[in-house]
Amino acid sequence: MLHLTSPAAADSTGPKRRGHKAQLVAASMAVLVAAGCSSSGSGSKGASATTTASGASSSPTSAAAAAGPATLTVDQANSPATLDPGLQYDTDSYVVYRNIFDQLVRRDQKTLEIVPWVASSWTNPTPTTWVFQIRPGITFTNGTPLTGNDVAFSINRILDKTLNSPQYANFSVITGATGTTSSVTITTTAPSPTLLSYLTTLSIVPQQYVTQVGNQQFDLHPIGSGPYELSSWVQGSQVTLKANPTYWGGKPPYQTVDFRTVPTAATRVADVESGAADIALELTPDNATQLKGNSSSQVIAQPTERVAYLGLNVLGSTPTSSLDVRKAIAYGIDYQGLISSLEQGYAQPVKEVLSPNVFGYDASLSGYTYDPTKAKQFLAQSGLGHPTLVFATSPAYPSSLVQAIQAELQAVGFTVTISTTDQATYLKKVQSPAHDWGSIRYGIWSCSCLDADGVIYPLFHTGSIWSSYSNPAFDTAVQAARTSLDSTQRLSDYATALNILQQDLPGIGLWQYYAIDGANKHISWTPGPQETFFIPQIKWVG
Amino acid sequence: MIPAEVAAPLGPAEVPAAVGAEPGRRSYRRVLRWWPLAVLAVAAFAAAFPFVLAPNLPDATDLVGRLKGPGTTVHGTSYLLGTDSLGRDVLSRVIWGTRISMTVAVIAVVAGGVVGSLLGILAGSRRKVLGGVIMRFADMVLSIPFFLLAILVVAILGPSLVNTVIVLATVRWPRYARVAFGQTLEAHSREFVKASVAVGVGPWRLFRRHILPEVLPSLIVVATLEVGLMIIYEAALSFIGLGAQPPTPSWGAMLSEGQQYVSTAWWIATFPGLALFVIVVSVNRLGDLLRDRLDPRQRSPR
Amino acid sequence: MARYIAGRLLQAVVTLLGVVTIIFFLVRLSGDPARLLAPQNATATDIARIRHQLGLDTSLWSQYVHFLSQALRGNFGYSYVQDQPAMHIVLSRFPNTVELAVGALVVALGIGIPAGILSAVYRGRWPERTLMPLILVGQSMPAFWSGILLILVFSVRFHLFPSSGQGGLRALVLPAITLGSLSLATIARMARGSFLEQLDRDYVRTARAKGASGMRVMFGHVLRNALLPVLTITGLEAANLLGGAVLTEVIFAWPGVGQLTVQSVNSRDFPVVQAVVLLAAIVYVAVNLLVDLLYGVVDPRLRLTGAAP
Amino acid sequence: MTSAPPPELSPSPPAGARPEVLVECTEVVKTYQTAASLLGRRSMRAVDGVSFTVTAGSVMGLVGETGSGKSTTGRLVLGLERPTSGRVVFAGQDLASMSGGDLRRLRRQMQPVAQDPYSALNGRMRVSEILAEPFIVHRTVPKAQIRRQTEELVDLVGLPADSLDRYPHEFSGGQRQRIVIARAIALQPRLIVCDEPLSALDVSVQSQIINLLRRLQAEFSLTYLFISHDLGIVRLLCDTVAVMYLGQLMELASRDALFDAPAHPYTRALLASVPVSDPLERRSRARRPLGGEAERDPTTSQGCPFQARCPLAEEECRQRRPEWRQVEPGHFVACHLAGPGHPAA
Amino acid sequence: MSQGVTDDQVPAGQDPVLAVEDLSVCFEAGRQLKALSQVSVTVGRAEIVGVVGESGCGKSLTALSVMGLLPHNATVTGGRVVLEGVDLGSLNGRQRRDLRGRRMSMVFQEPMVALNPLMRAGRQVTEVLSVHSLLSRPARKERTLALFREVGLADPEARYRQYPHQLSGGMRQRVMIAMALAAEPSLLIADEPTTALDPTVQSQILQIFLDIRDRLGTSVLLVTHDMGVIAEVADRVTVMYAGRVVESAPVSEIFHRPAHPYTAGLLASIPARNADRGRAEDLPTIPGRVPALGEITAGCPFAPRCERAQTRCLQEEPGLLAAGPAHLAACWYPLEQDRLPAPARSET
Repeated sequence: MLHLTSPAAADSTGPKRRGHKAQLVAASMAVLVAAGCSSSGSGSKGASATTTASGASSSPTSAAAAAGPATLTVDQANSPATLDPGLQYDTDSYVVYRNIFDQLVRRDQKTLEIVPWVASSWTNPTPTTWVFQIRPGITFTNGTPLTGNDVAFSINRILDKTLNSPQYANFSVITGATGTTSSVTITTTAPSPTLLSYLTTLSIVPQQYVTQVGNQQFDLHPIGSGPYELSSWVQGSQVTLKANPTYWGGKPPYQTVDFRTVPTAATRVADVESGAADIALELTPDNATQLKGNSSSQVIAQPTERVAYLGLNVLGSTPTSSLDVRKAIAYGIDYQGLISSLEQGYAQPVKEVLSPNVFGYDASLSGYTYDPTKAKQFLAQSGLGHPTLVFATSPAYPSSLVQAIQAELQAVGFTVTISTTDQATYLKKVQSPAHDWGSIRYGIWSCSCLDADGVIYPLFHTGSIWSSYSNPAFDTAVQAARTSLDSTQRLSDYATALNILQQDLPGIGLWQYYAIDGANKHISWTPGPQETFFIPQIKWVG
Repeated sequence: MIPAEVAAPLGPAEVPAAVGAEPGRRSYRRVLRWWPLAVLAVAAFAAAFPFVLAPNLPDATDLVGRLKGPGTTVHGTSYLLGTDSLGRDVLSRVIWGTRISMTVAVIAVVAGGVVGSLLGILAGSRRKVLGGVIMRFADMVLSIPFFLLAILVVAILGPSLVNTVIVLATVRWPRYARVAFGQTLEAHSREFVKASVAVGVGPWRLFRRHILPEVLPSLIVVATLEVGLMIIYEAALSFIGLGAQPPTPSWGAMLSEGQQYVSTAWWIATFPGLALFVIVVSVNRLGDLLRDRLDPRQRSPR
Repeated sequence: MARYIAGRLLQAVVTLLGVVTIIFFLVRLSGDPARLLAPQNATATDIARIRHQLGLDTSLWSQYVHFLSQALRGNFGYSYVQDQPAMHIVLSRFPNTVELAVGALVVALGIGIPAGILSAVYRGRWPERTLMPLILVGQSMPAFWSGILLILVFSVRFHLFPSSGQGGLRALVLPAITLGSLSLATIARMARGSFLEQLDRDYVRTARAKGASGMRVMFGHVLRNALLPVLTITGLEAANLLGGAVLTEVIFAWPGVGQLTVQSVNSRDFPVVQAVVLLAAIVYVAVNLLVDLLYGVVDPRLRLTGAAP
Repeated sequence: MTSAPPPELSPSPPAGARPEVLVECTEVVKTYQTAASLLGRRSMRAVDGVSFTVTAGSVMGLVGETGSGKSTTGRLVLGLERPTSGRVVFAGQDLASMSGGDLRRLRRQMQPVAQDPYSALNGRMRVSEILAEPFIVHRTVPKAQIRRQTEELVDLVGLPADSLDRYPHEFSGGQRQRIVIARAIALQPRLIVCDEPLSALDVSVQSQIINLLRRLQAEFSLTYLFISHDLGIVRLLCDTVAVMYLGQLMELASRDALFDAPAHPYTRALLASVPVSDPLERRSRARRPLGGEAERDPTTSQGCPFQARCPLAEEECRQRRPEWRQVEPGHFVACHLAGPGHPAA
Repeated sequence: MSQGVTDDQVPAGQDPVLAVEDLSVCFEAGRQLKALSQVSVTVGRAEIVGVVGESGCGKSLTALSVMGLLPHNATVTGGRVVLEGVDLGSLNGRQRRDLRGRRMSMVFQEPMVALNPLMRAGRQVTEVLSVHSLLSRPARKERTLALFREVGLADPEARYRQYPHQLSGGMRQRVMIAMALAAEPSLLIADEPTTALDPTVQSQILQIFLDIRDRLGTSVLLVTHDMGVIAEVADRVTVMYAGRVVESAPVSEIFHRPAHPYTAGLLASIPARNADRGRAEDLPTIPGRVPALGEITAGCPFAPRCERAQTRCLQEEPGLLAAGPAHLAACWYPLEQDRLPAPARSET
């Protein structure tokens, strides 16, 4: 659900958060891990169901917690580039602006079902038509009521190419949206099993205000209908939100919330330890280990829908165009060793380039395990001797992991050169149609849709900007799955696709990624696998 | 706070012309003052032959033995200064890091120094038009804060060790040019230079025999102090990810990595920082000593 | 005097024009900004459209002329990342860096000048023998190390000061010390050298011959003379703090221009980097100009009052 | 033996043959742009329309106070500075019209001896290297013989032979000045421009150097342009004396004429200000020092530069700059009031 | 020997304003270097005493010792300085400071650098008065303006407000003198006060010294290397060589009947006294050069350069011996009075 183009954002057209970040107050790691696993596959089933608001959910009211401090201070790694929901969805912006705006639909934190939010209910009259009823009585903080027109406007402005919205790809299946006061109708080019998932990322902006002040002013002075409104924004340094007293979901728990930009992870840890911040986002496993030793703070770690993977360049003129080489690499990595050492256990092994909690995950695949002898055999079989692999990366990725993989691959006979460029250059390089970016890259992928479509389609489909791989059989399978509303059929399509990937190895799944945040011990908060950051869900106890 | 009697000076004529050697009792002190040379000799040896001194390979990882404190033995290898986040030997990396730091700093200083000095001397000798152009250009470069300019250039060229050297040299030359220019002007105003001109000495010989020897001491002093700065700046660029790339054992990169572990594994950042600090202190002190020796006009604190 | 100021202003403008030119061509070396600006799924047509929007499809020379004319109007381009004028973004961060720089300068001057005076007056005695090595240490301690150590000791261990961020005097202490330590060394050395030089001047002997006390000699005569060169170096240091603040800001999460620079470099947001560099150059030139003019106020020798022989 | 501008006006040479004019300055002006400062840019006429000639083999003294332009004149004659206007001709060649290379070759024939023997020698070179430099540059002497030549030079100026292997700092001021002189005569120049060569030396050493200069002049028929503010030394050494004041020549005459019958009020004031050499004299001399000091006054640039201090100044002196005229054969003066029939005479 | 000096030199019935007795000063430069060796000088009331010698002879050091302004690496190792009956050595720092500027004051060689460049001329003079708490604030200015007039500064009001760089060399030296005279000291020490000045200005300044001596009765200790200056203004002369007093006598004695060969040689080599010599004839000179501080060996320090030196001169250092009435010379073989050269030149 989060998308990033900021440096932090790592690769993804689809949503995903890079680095380390979390939500969910983890009472205990074990429970969390179990929960994450068990929820797998629950993603977007029931897309065609009609759901009503009543039963579903975590009403914001319930979030209004015990008496906490008037101000909640949150350290994030980067500053929000913008607070206009149409313009960015890098993690850092997303965390902030999702509290200013409301979403059309949400996922239940526990069941991961899609539940009503601004839309009180919805129907799916034809495979390509969706009609949402808008909950009455919601107003923007400038007093204008929120209507279906606002929802339609929010979608259509993303579809408008002149806005250059980075979210365009998520919604490109939509042909258009039309609104009335109480409803909004969305049409799609083809049946879309993931539409509702993507709509969880949609924030609703006030049509009248945006058209009146223009995009640029709106960016600086955003107005929404969420639990908080913008109080002050020192660009690059701090965003302060204040509670929206007229919020339809009840009184928000903290009078103000400060989001501070603290790029150095060690400093964020120190801030939590010293009490300067209540929550520190995006910590490393080692930070977590450190924070655990501090009695006044806690680690909030949580398996996410993100998968850590290695992308291998099949198409470029690089040793990895040889299948033997790719297999040698797959056998040459000590997954369990990396999980227990570098990741400090904050990771879960996977068998493919998918997180177990994502729809389409196939637990029956064998996957690859660490076997240096086999690795050397395959390398020898390739006849390339000791080929040089170029490991493309950027400072946005943990350099220790990259170096560890480098060391392991060198141990089985490769020569590995690390090529670091800044994030923007890295992205351009990797996405170049020439496929000349190198041999291996590391990434963490999520689509914030809990669906395989958001992962393997962009990563491996022929011609996708992230893909350095091409296989018509694979393309056919993922294409079929993306336009079907029948989940059984889809699962079988993905099984086919994943089998092909296991054979061809255009990428290697490393593990399910954990979001790790640090917090004051009074914080009680359980972010879901989608790493949402809704302030009303963050409670203050004892 | 202020002594009642502030010492008054002597005119040159009154100062005893021949001051004899200090008594032997003090001579050991005079030798000890040159301790930076000893430190730098060790560093130079480490830079030239790191494989002799380093007990382990700088990039040998051992994930089980990661983040072990100084003095730990893992898998039969003992780590005197502990291990880093990949289980690499901090001591060996610090020793190999000497090579990076010293090489980058010395090449950058030599390159920037030679170019800057020659331009400065040229400007000082042909000060009408050419000199004006050169020094104006130097002023422009100098008016951009050095580190910002370095960041900009690295960002454009892409981060790498070679580019670090190029950047440090190209961005730093005006410093030498300024000094060389000033010293050259001063040298040209010296009577003996005028006398040589009057004797008919041509520009080349004038430069070689009279100007250069006059200008060189100050330049050597500046260059020495610059070496210290360059070591710091190489580390600084690596620190923000724009210098040496992993797994190159650059002190700055080690510090950058170690910063994450400063409260759990203090040794990762502390030892490269200490090494950096000791080398820079030594270089700076050496610069001061050289200044006293070569450039007595700007005596420095002891 | 007016003529002099006009001349210096002209010189400053020429310098800045040069800086603008240098930066323009440097940045053009960095590749096609249109590709950076384009969304990830942009087509060749999209990129061409952006190129046209930015005027990148014209010749380098006309781009330069355009850039110059825009720069003269205070327009230094739009950020690639945030939809705002680059200079606007930089200026919004600028006060924070100024706050940090002022703090650092206070540290540098407040400690550096007394330290310099003490070690000059007590030359060869214990105050000098203690202070000067300390200053050498300060000078040799890279900010990214000393900053980390300060955080470790004063924030994590003793909770005396906040470890990061901006807000109030307490938050300023550690970053200001970190940033100020290098300037402190420079200023202390300059002050010491300057005082030593002035103490050797004949007018000091004259003052003593009048029967003036040590205090009077020091503060009535030497101080003002000795601080003149310190003024120059302070100006340079103040201007340089802007560039030096990068590391300190990164370590202490200080939301200033330095941090912005690193962020912008990482996202290749060159208009912003360009604006930062330009602003820094403007500050440098302006501070230098100011110092020069200030000199005229402080030093009567440079004032136009009656004919000099 | 003596000199003066237009040569035909020079007094008859002592021994028949018409003396060769070695240096001829005609209306030489040198203007300096003072460095930009808060005071703004200003130009200053360091030398302001000076004309004189120096006859080969003679010693011409140039006296004046601080800022009188005498040192600048010396540098102009040496070709180390180019005149803003006017001509400096050395041995028939106009220095201004010469190329760098030609000028360098001509330099052999004229050498400076400067005031400060401490800065005049390159402290990094041995005396032998310093003295060899002229030979190396001009290749006048085969390499093998350079050492012998330098030995001769040190001997000539009265230094021990072992001086050659020592560095300048090992010598006293007077000895250094001997080295400077040795270097100056190495190429057997025709002209030596001595700029205050004695003022940095102690009295007892001064007389040693004076003796040396006199001996060398006699031995090599050198021509000296001797710049000094010390009238006693000038009187001892010079054949003709020119007096400068604020960039202009005030008076030029043979030594005896100048000291015994000064025509310009300034010259007379200058002579009067010389301390007595015997305490007995002071009691018989009514001292009335000249008031004021030599100061450039930009507001009254058109008159006589000395008029502000001149006890005799009249209206004309304030209005018009006095022309340079001959009052006696070989005796020139720039004063409205000098000459026969004038009160200054 | 030196015991008798003061009695010999100062006219009977008059206490000397200044008596320097057997003063020795050493430099610390790794080892002790004796810069002054038993120097004795007296200055009577309203008397101008010249101290003359070549560079390095210790004449300036003597002056600085009197003022108590020795450089930090120099220390007094013997003898005493008595100012108007007060032994300065017995005073503490504050008391000595109180005498400086008030009872004795000093004029230095380079008025450009001896004045504080950042302080207006007037204030530099009034400072003397405020340091010693003399007069009221407005009166100090009045006094300063009067002093300015006294030393011949035209337009005193303007000078009062000007900075040193706005004054000419001569005016600066006048300001220095006004400063020295401000508190009406009994002793004025002038260290090469005219050396940096042009001849015409030099004679103006010398005239001021004569004036103040005559009108205010100020005693002057005049340090110079210039025999001409001595001849112009000094009443008595002390000749120094290598840190010692070699001769001391009334001025006409020194010029006409020098007893020490050094004095005689110095006088003989003055260019102005040789103006009438033939061009071919060499000037008389003193061979060799002044010894550096570390080079002084046993015996008479002048012996190595002295044509008259005997064995005794090389072994034993002569003290000051009477060479005539009020005339002392440190020489074993002083020039006989009848052999002395006549006055070099008579007036033209």
